[in-house]
Amino acid sequence: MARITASVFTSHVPAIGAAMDLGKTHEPYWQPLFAGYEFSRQWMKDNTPDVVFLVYNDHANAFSLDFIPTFALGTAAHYPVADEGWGPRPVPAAEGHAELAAHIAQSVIQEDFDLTLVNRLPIDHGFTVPLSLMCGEVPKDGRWPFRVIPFAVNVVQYPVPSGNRCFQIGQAIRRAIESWDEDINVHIWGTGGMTHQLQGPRAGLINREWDNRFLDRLIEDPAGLSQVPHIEYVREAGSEGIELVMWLIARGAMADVAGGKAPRVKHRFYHVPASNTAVGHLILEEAK
Amino acid sequence: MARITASVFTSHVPAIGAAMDLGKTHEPYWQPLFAGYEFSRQWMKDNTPDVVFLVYNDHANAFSLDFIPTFALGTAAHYPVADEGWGPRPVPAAEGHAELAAHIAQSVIQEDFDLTLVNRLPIDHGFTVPLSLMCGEVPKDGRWPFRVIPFAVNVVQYPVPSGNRCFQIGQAIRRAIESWDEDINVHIWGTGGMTHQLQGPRAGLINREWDNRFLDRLIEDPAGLSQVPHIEYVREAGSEGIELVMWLIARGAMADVAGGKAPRVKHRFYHVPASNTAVGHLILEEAK
Amino acid sequence: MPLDKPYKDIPGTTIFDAEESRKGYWLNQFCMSLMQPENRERFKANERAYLDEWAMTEEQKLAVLARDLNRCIANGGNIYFLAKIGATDGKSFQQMAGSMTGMSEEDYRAMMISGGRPIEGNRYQHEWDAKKQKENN
Amino acid sequence: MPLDKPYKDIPGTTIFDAEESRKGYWLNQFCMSLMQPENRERFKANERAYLDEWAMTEEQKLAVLARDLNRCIANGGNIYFLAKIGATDGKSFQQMAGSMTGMSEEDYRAMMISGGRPIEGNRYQHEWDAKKQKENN
Ligand SMILES: [Fe+3]
Ligand SMILES: [Fe+3]
Repeated sequence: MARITASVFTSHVPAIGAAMDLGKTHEPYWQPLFAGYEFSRQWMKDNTPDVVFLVYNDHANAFSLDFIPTFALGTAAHYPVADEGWGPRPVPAAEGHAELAAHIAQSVIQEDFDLTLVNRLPIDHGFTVPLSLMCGEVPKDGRWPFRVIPFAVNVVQYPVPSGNRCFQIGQAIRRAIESWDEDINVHIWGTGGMTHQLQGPRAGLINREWDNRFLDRLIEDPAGLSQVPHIEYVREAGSEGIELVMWLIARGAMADVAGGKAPRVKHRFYHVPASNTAVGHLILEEAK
Repeated sequence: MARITASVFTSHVPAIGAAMDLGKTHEPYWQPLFAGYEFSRQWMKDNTPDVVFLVYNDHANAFSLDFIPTFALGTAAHYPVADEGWGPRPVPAAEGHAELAAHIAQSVIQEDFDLTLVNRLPIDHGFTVPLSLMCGEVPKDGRWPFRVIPFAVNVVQYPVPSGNRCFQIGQAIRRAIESWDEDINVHIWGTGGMTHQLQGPRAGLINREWDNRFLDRLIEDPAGLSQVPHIEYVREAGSEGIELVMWLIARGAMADVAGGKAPRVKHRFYHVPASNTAVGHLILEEAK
Repeated sequence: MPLDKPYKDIPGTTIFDAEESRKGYWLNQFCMSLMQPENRERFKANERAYLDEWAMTEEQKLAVLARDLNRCIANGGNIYFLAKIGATDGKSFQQMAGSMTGMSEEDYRAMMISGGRPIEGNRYQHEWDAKKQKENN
Repeated sequence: MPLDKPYKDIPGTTIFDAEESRKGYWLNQFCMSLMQPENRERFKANERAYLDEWAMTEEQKLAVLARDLNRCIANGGNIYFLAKIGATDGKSFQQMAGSMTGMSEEDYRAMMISGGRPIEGNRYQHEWDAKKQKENN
């Protein structure tokens, strides 16, 4: 039986990827941020999973306005790196797990979640920045140390899925993974956020207090947190802070939500700013 | 307030479109079929809606394996006719209702249905054949007599949505349409089916008794019918008979399901064969 | 590894699920390319050369060249995709479906006109197995 | 006609909903075309000619030519699409976001380093209206 052993939560700010790609990580601006991920990179080496189920959102790179899926599950064997306009990031493409992804699709759709399955999916910074943060520098001709299953959530065009729906689909994803009868180690990652607004005269909004309460509640009261309406995210965490609903998917896949033991907080980090954004990061490990 | 005044159910066999396009409708093979739609064409003239919400499935024409949405709602202003390999059918493109479609999207997604929105959607025989059957010959440079909102359901790659999920989303679509505050007349059409199998040594399967029980139950007991599992459709109605789950979406949008009066059966027709397929057709009119 | 597939006991039928879809990805994507008239022309001009542009298995290419739709389906093809090959050849859906049944075009058409293939005896694989065994005795 | 839009009372913020999306369809599709290096080159070589290939409104084209992102957003643009214009110009997301605030690049950067725009006074439109009225008196 496949096991979910941990969930990881992290912002996916594009400037972080650029800082790594351009060798700026030791500049004073960036040093505190990367210091916050030192623990995480060691922990990843010590706890390398077979597969990461990676929840993120595409930022108008794989999906144009021709096609706006609420929940898109990648069932491909291979995911190339997108050219977002600056040229593709110099990192490896990601290798998928098509068989497990197909199994998850079958299970989750039969539980009445209306997935879109995707086989051509260039991955953008929403996907590659978390990989870089957690794995460190990997040369373009190298390999990421695990296979991935991308799960792209629409948080660009309103209405986006509710926090409650995200929390529920996380639970369904857990059941699907646990019914895969090969003994593999799976992490589930929720990415995006925290407070940020990239548009309009209110751009640059940061709400430190709200972000930290979000982290507290994500750990201790995810069911309650899942009831927060969109309007609160937008008002308090900025128009792009809505990305945080994706964290509820990863949190919903943890054992305690299904009646098991609470996870342990292995790492918690918060930093302002990375470019326009407040960076939040958590590692929750399942009780053994 | 927008009103749903009728639901229409019909098979969408491609050969029917070809028969019309090639002027074969008076041949003995086709005559009985088109006779069954004579009432319907007059009824459409007498009851022309402003908008048809048209539930159908794409047959690998708009969507390749790169992209497989469970439920795709068309929010475009214009839908061109697809070239399925024989060249596009000589019928007009369809004009959408982008505003109402966007309103439905907002309402239905907020009720936790995970729609995919689509703005580039070439319509195939699944869409144009019902239009031709109900409206008769319309020259390519003419216009269909109403605007459309396409709703494409994945019934090609398993797992497809359950009958129950289809019945529920039909109810959500009704609520969405009824909350649009312009007084327009809307029909909702369910297309596809009935019994057919287009593949393998069992191709050509027809199950007249099952089809007619399906029509009976669709009229009288749609909630019970929505509980029929996929395996029964495939075994009894053929691998492509699964298209009939789409009829439950249109049926779910009728008033009686929301606690109102039962609709009246204005027309019922059943004919075997059209090419490989059993053709079924119903018009249900809401009580006034 | 995948969930139960209860539909495996339906005779003469392949359910196009995610596993088949993965197997047939390039075969089906090749088929979709035939929606463009230029591609239909190029394919007709040199079928093998056109097929060699796609990451299909040799077995998939041979099945297409032989126009053996059952073999295409056994290799992950789906009928709605494969229909683009038939369309390119000018075949109807009835001709395509019939070609998979072992019947002649005329016999298949006659069967459909007289009400189609009956459901009795065609629900379960064991019904087909029993029929076959009887014929062999 | 649409459902309630409670987010209309958030100041300095445009929510990209289906209505905005419809309005900005061609503007945003133009932006996506800049993901291809050839298109970026063609756009840079003659911006107006490239824009004229798209079914955009004149107002949308002028907003792009002026690199006025607030004006682009008022015409249905979404920041993730518009970012492709900035990328083509070699701008960062921070430069793009800052350009919409009326602040200089340096001031915006300094604001972010010192903790960002505070939430106090920035939750409701009436807070901004009151501030403006005070400034005008
Ligand atoms: Fe993001
Ligand atoms: Fe069909």
